[in-house]
Amino acid sequence: MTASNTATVNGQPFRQSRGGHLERSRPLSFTFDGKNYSGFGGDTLASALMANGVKLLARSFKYHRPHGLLSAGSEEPNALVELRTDARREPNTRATTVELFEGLVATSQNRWPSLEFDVMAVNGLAAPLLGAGFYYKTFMWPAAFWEKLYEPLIRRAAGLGRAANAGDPDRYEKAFAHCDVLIIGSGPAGLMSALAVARRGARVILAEEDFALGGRLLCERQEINGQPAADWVHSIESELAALPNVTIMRRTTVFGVYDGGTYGALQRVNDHVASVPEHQPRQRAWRIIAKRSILAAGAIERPLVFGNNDRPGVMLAGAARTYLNRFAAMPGQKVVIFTAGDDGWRTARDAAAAGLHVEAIVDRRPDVAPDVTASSGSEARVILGGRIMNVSASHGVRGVGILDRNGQRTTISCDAVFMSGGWSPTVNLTCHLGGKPQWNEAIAAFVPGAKPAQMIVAGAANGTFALGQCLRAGAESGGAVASDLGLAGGPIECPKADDEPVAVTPLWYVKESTGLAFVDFQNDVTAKDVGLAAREGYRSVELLKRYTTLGMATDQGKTANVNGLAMLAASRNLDIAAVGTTVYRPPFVPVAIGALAGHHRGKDFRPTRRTPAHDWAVEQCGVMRESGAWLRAGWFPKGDEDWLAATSREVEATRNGVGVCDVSTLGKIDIQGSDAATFLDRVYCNTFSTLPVGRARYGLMLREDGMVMDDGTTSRLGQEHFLMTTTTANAGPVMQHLEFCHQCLWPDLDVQMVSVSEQWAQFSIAGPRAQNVVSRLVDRQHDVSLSAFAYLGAREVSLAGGCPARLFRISYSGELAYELAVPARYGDAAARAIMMAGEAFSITPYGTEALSVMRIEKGHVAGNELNGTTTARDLGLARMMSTKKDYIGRVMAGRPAFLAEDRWDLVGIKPVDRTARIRAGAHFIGIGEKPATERDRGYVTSVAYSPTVGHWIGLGLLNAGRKAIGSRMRAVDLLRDSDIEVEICDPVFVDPKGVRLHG
Amino acid sequence: MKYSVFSLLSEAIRGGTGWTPAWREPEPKSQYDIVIVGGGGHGLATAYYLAKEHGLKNIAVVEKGHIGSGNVGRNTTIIRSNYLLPANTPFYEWSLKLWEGLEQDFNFNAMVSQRGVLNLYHSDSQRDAYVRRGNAMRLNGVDAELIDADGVREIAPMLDFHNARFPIEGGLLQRRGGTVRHDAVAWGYARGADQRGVDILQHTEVKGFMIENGRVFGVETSRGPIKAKKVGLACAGNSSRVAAMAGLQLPIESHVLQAFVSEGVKPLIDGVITFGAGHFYVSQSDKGGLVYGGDIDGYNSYAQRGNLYTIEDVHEAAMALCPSFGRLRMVRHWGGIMDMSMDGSPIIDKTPLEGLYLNCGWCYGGFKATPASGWCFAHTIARDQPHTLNAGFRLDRFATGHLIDEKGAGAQANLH
Amino acid sequence: MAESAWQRRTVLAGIAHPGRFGMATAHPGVVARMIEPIAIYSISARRGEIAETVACLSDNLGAPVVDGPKRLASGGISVSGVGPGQWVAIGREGCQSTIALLQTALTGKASVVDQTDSRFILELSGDRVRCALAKGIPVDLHPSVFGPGDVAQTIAGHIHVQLASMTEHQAYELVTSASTAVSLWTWMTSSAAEFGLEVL
Amino acid sequence: MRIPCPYCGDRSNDEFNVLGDADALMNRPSDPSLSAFDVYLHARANPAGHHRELWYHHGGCRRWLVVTRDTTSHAVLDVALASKFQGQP
Ligand SMILES: Cc1cc2nc3c(=O)[nH]c(=O)nc-3n(C[C@H](O)[C@H](O)[C@H](O)COP(=O)(O)OP(=O)(O)OC[C@H]3O[C@@H](n4cnc5c(N)ncnc54)[C@H](O)[C@@H]3O)c2cc1C
Ligand SMILES: NC(=O)c1ccc[n+]([C@@H]2O[C@H](COP(=O)([O-])OP(=O)(O)OC[C@H]3O[C@@H](n4cnc5c(N)ncnc54)[C@H](O)[C@@H]3O)[C@@H](O)[C@H]2O)c1
Ligand SMILES: Cc1cc2nc3c(=O)[nH]c(=O)nc-3n(C[C@H](O)[C@H](O)[C@H](O)COP(=O)(O)O)c2cc1C
Ligand SMILES: [Zn+2]
Repeated sequence: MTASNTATVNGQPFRQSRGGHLERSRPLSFTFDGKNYSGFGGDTLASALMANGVKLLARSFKYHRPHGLLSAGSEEPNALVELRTDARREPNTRATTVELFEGLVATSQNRWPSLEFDVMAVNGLAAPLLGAGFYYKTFMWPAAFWEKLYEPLIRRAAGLGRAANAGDPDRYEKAFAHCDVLIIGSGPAGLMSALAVARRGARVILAEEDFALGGRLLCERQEINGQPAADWVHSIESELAALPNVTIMRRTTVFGVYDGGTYGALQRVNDHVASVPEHQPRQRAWRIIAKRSILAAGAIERPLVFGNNDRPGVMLAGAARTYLNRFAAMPGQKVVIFTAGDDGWRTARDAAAAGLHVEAIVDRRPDVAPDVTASSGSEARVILGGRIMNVSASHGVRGVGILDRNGQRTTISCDAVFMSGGWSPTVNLTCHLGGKPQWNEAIAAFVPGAKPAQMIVAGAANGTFALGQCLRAGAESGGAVASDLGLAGGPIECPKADDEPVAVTPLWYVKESTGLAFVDFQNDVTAKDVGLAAREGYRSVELLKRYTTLGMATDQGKTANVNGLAMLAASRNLDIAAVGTTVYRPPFVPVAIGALAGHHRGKDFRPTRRTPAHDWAVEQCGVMRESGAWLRAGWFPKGDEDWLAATSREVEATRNGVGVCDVSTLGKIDIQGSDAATFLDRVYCNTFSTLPVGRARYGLMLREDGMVMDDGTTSRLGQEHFLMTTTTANAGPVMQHLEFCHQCLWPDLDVQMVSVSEQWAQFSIAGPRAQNVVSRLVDRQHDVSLSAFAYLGAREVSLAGGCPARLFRISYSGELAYELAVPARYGDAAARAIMMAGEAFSITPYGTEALSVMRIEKGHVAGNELNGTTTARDLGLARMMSTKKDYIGRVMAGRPAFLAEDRWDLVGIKPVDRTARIRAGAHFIGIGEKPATERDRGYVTSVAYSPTVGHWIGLGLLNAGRKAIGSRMRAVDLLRDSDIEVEICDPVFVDPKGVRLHG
Repeated sequence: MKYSVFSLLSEAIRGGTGWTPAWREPEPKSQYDIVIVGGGGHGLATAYYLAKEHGLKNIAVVEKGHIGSGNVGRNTTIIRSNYLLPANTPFYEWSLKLWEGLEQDFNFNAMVSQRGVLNLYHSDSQRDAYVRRGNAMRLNGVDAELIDADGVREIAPMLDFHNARFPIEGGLLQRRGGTVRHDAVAWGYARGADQRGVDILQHTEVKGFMIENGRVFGVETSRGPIKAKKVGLACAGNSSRVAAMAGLQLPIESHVLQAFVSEGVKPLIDGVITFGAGHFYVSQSDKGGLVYGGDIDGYNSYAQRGNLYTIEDVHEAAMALCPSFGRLRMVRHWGGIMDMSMDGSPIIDKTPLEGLYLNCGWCYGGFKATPASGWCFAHTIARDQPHTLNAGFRLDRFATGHLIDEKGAGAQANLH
Repeated sequence: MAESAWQRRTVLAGIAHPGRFGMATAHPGVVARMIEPIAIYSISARRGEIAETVACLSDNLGAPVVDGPKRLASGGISVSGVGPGQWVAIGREGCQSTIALLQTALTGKASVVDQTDSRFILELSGDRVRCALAKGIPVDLHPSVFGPGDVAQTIAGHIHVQLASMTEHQAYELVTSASTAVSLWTWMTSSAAEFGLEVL
Repeated sequence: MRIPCPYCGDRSNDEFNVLGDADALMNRPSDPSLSAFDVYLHARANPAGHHRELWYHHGGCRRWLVVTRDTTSHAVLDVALASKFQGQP
C-alpha cells in the first residue's frame, strides 16, 4: 500500500485515511463474536468489519464453508450474522444492510464450536455424497431409522441463526400512505423521475431502502454536471426535501406489489440505533396506495462461477467499488479482477486509485475496446480471453489459478478477487402480479416483461445501464407519468454525465474449474448440482429450483438465479429465453413477522367489547371471560367458591328468588317500514305479520340450505316497527343476511334496518320474585302487574323518574322473567338500581354459566346445538316451520336426508347413576356395544350440573332420538376415559308444562 | 434406477454421472386405456395405484405444466386424520396409514415426519367441539389426546400464556400427524408410476373432451387428441374449468390460499400447531424455515397470489400466538388455488358422463389425502364403483342432503 | 327526553384522563377531546323517499344536506351520510328544539332511530393528527382528497369507525360504537404517543 | 385489492365480505323444487375470467355490491349497488 494509506485510522487497518461518505467525526465501537472493533457513522457492519480486516464472517448452510462478503447490499447471500442478543436477537441479518451504531453486538452463526473452526465443515468433504436430491434417495434403510435417527439429525442441522429466546420487547406499527406517484429507488433514475413529477405538483413518495439517497452514485467516482455525483445527489435531495408535495422515505424497502396499486413497504424506523426510543416503533409496515409507480431499483451484479468462488475475499467487482468509494474501506491489498464485461475495468481503476495493487485483470473476452483497457489506469497484468479456474484459499484468498486463451495455466498470488459477470436488472417488483421478465440478448440480462398496471420502470432496472442514459430515462419516465396524470408543465432539463462503457459477453460457468464452483452460495448449490438435476429429469427451471434449492435461501437467489438457469439452458441446449426464470414472489427482502402484525398482538390482537355494566360486574367480583369479541361475567364467586359452587348458587337463587343477568351483548336490530312484517315473514320460518303490537314472539331463522341460522325474540313496537334480537355470536352475520335478503332479493320492500345493539343495555330479571323487583323499578304510572303486563308483553316504560326503558316479559330461564333495556349510558346505574330494588328479595347477579345451566334445564338450544348442521326438525322445532308461506330455507329443509328416519333428534340425558358427571363431546353408544364408528349414535352437545334436579344433565343429538326417549344409552368419552350409562329423556328437565313463567 | 446404499456410494465415487432420469419424457400415444388429467399429487398417485393395485398398464397422466406445479408443490405439507364426520375419518386415517409406509412402498424418501399436530382451543365450547371430534377419531381407532394448558406449555413453551387476548386453554393432539416434503410426494409417485409403465406427459394441456352420446372417449390436448377408454379428472383448483369443457357445472369455487415461509432458523417448534382464536397454523421445515398460513382470501381467484389483508391477518395471529416470532423474517409468500366445495369436503365419484370420473373439492386439505385419494380414485375408475372409503364423497349429495360439513358453514364455499 | 335521577356513565370513565401523554413535546402533536352529545339519531329514508328526506333535512338544518358521505353541521346538529338514503344526526347542547322538529318533520319520510347512547365520539386535532390517524385509518386524509365536510366509514385497527373532517383546520370527528371505545382509545393513544398527546 | 364502492369510494378489500356468484345468488327460484334450489345454492360457473360477484361493504356503507372482476388478474371492471339490479333505482 502507498504510504498515505498505511496510516491505520482509529485502529482500522483497512480504512483509507480520506474519502468515502463517512462521518469520521463520529467513531463507533461495536463487537463481533465478542471482539471489540470500531467504525464510523455512515458505515455498515460489513464495511466496518472490512475496515478492521475481518474477512471471515459466516458459514454456508449445508457444507459450512467459510464465507466473507460477496456484495454490499440487500442481495447479500453470505455475510449473515445474529444481530443483538436474547429477546432482541435477529438471526440471519445481512451485515451489508446493518447501519453501524454505537454498542452494536453481532455474532456469527451456524458454526460449532467457533467460526474459525467449525466441525460441521466435514460435510464439505462428503460433498460428493451430499449433492442435490441426496435426501430423497436415502435415509430409508432400515425403515425404522428415519423417525428415530436420520430425521432428528437433519433437523438439528437445519437453519442458520437462532431465533430470539423470548417475546419481542419492541413495538411495531402499521400505517397507510397515499400518493400520485410512488418512486422506488433513489439512484440517478429515481432522483430524476422524482424531480420530474414533483416539480409538476404530483404527490410523490420516494422510497429508498438505504439510509442514504443516491444508489450507485454513492459508490462510483462519476461526475454529473462536472461535480462529483454525490454532490449532485445532495443538491437534488435538498430540492426534493423542500417540496411540500414530496415525502422522502429512507430506510424503507418496498417489499411487495399487490392488487389495485397497493404496495407493501417496510420502514426500519429504529434499527440503526442501539435501542428503540420510547413511544416509537422499531419498524413500521406501510401500505402505500399509489396511482402510479416508477420502479428505479437498479441492477444487481452477477458472480462468475469457478472453483472456490465462494471463498472469503472473492467478491463482486461493483461491491468492491462500493467499499472503496463509499466506505473508504479496503477489500484487499493485492487483487485480481475477473470480468466478463467492461464494468470490471472500472473496479481496476478505482482499486488502483485507492492504492491497491491490481495484480491482474482477467477478461473472458479475447478483445476488449481500447478505451476500456486504457481506462484501467494501472500497470496490472492484463489477460484477455482468460478465466480463473480456481481460488486457492482456506479462510482467505491466497491466489488464483488462471487459464489464458492459449491454454496456459498460471497462478497469481493475491488476497482478493473481484468478479463481474454482468448486471441483472432488479425486475423483482415488476413480477409480483404475475409478470414474466424477458431475456435481452444485447445486454445479456432479463428485463421487465408484462408489468403491473400503472407501473413503469426506469434506469438500470429497465436494462439501461450507462449513467447518462439512466438520468435521461428517469427524467423521461417522470415526465411521462406527470403528463399521464394530467399535470401541467414540461420536461426538465437533464444534467450532463458520461455514459460509461457497459459491454458484456457473459460467461456462465468456467468449465475448467477445479474444486466446487458455486452458483447459490448460501445453499451450497454447485455447478455440478445443476447438471445433476437436469440429468435426473428435474428439467423445468422450477423443478431445478426445488430439487437443488437454488434461489431458495434468504437472498432468494438475487445473485444466483440467472447463472443457474443459464447453465440449465446450456445443459439442455436451449436458449435462456426458452428456459425462463422461476417465479418472483414478495417480499423483495425478508420482512420481520412482528412488523406485519404491528399493533395487533397480545391484548390488542383484536378489539375487546365491554358492556355498559362492565365495571358493575367487576365490582360484583364477576369472573370476566372472553365470549367472542366480548368480555362477560361467567360467574360471581362468593368467598372461596369455585365456578361450580358459584354457578349452582346463582341458579338456585334465581329459581327460588330472583336473579339478574347482563344480557346487553344480544344483537338488537330495529326494523321499520310498511313491509317490515312481510319481510320478517320471509326471513323467519314462523309468522310475524300476525303478531300484535306490544307483543313479543320467539323467532326461528333458517339459512337457505335449511339449517337453523339463529333464534331470538322479536317484538312489535308499532304497526310498522319491530325490534329483533339475535344471539350474541350472530349479531353481525344476521344483520348481513337481512341486508342481503333486502338489497339482493327484495329491494322493492319498504324496510329500514339499523342495529341498536349498542344503544341498549339489557338485563334479564328472572325468578319468582322478578315481578316485585320490576314493579319497584319502573315509575309509578306504568302498571306492570302480572295481569296488566302478561307473558310475552313488550312495552316502553320509564325508570327513576324519566329514564326511558323497554320492558319485555320474556324468559330464557323458564322462570317468571323480564328483560329490561335502558339506554347504554344508564346501564351501570340500572344494574345498581336493580340490585337495590331486589335487595329485599336478596337478588343475585348471575353469569353466563348459570344462564347456560338454566337454558339446558329448560332444553333451550344455544350455540352448541345451533352448529350449522341442525335443522328445525332436528331440534324439535318443526312446528315452527310455517306451511302457509315461503321463507328462506323452506325448500332445502325438505331434502331427503333431513327427513330420514334415523336422522338425529335433540334429546335430554340423565346419568343413570345420578352422581355421575356427563361430559359434552361424549358419543352415544348402545349398552353393551363396543365403541366404534359404526355404532356411533350421536353425541352430547351441552351438559350442566343442575342444582334444580340435583344431578348432571345434558342435551344431545341422538339418531332417531325422539323414539329412543325412555331407553338407555352410554355417553362414551374415550378422551377422558369416561363411559356413563344415561337415560334418554325429553330435553326439558324443569317445569315441562311451563307454568312457572306465568308466575 | 433403484435408490440404495450401493447406488449412492458408487455414484458418489463416479461424481454422480450415472444417475438416470427419475421418469421418462415420452411422446403421447394416440390411445390409452386410462388418461388421468392433472399431474399433481392426486393424479400421479391415482396413476401409481392404478398400475400397482389394479395391474393396469396403458395409462397416461396429462399435466399442463411440470408435475407438481399445482397445489402439491405449494402447500404447507400438513398430514393428519383428525376429522369429525364418519364419511371423512376412515378415509383420512387410511391416507395416514399409506403415508406411514410410503418411502418403502415407492423407494423414495418423502420425509414423512410424524411430529404431531396440536389444535389449540381457547374456550369451553371450542373444547367441547374438539372433544366430540377427538372421540369420533378414537371411535375410528385413530389416535387423539386432549391436553390442558399445562400440557400445551410442555409441548410449546414459547407460546403466549401471559398476555393473550384469547388465552390458551388446551388442545387436541394427534401425535401421528405431521408433515411431508411436498414436492417429493409428486416426484416419488411420478417415479413409481413411470417405473410401472405409466406415461407422464408434462406440458400437455387438456383443451377439450371427445364425447359421443353421453360417453367420453378421449381428450383434446395441446399436443393433439388422445383417445382413452376412461378419463379421470384430478385438477384441483382448475376442476371447474376442465369440467366445463365436458359441459359439467360443479359445486365448486376456486379460491386463493396463501402460504408463507420464514428464514431458516435452528429448531424452534416441533410438529404442527394451529391457533384456535384466529386463522393461523405453523410448522418448521427440515430446512429450518417456519412454514405457516391462515385463511383463504375469500374471493374467487385463479391467480395463485393474494393480498395484504390476509397477509397481515396471518402475521397478527402469529404474533398473538408466539411473540418471540417477532424478529424472524418472512422470506417468501405465495398462493395456490383451492377447489372449495359447497360443504368443505371432497368429491371422488363417477359423473353423469359415462367414462368420465371426478376427483375434486379438496379445499385446503387435500395434501394429506393424496395417497388415499389416489388409492380410492384408482379403485373407483378400475372397478367402476366407489370404494367404501370414498362412498360418501358423492357428487349428488348436495341435492340429497347427505352433506359432509365439518364446520357447519353451509352452502358458501369461502366459509369452509 | 325527560331527565332521570340516574347519572349517566361515559364509556371511558376511569380509563381516559385529561392531561399530557406520550412524548413531552413542546406542543402536543395531537389533541383529543371527548364529546358528550345530547342526541344521536339514525335516519333511513323510506322506500322512494330519499329526495323528500334530503329536502326535509335541509329545511330543518337550513343548509343543503346531500345523499352522500358528507357531514353538514348547523345549529348544534351535524348530519353525516352513512349510506344511500341513510344519515346519522348528532346533536350537541342547545339543539333540542331542532331535533324535536326534525323528528316530527321526518315522520312518513324516514325511519328515525334513537342511538344517543350507542356511540363514542372523539374530536381530534393538532398538526400531527393526520400522522397519528394514518396508523389505522386506511382512507387518504390529504385535505385535497378528504376535505372539510367529508365523511368516511371505515375500519381502523379492526374497529368500525366513522371519521369526518370538520370545518376547522386539521380537526376530525372520530366516531365508534360504545362497546369498542376502550380498544379504540388504546390504539389512538399509542398511535399519537410519539407526537405528544393532550387529552382535554 | 381495491374496490371502488359507489357510495364510499375506493377502498381495500379488507372492508368487504364476499358471498359469491351474483348471477346465481340474486336469482332465488320462484319454483319451490329441490332441484331448482340445488342449482341455485350449489352449481357455480366459477369462471376463469370475468365474474359478477356479491361483495358486502360491512366496513363502510353496509351496501351489497355487484363487483365484476377478472378472476385471473383480480382486475376490478365494474361495481354497482346490488339493489339496482332488482328493479329499484
Ligand atoms: C397454500 C396451500 C396450503 C395448503 N396446505 C395444506 C396442508 O397443510 N395440508 C393438506 O392436506 N392440504 C393442504 N393444501 C391443499 C392441497 O395442497 C391440495 O388439496 C392438493 O394438493 C390438491 O390435489 P393435487 O395435489 O392433485 O392438486 P394439484 O397439485 O394442483 O394438481 C392439479 C394439477 O392439474 C393440472 N391441470 C389443471 N388443469 C389442467 C388441464 N387443463 N390439463 C392438464 N393439467 C391440468 C394442474 O397444472 C395441476 O398440476 C394446501 C393448499 C395450498 C394452496
Ligand atoms: N457500468 C455498468 O455496467 C452498470 C450496470 C448497472 C448499473 N450501473 C450504474 O448504476 C446506476 C443505475 O442507476 P439507477 O438509478 O437505475 O439504479 P441505482 O442502483 O443507482 O439505484 C437503485 C436504488 O434503488 C434502491 N432500491 C432497490 N430496490 C428497492 C426497493 N424494493 N425499495 C426501496 N429501494 C430500493 C437501492 O437501494 C438503490 O439505492 C447508474 O449510476 C449506472 O451507471 C452501471
Ligand atoms: C413447505 C414449503 C417450504 C418452502 N420453503 C421455501 C424456502 O425455504 N425458500 C423459498 O424460497 N421458498 C420456499 N417455498 C416456496 C416456494 O419457493 C414456492 O414459492 C412455492 O412452492 C410456490 O411456487 P411459486 O412461487 O413458484 O408459484 C416453500 C414452499 C413450501 C410449500
Ligand atoms: Zn360502501
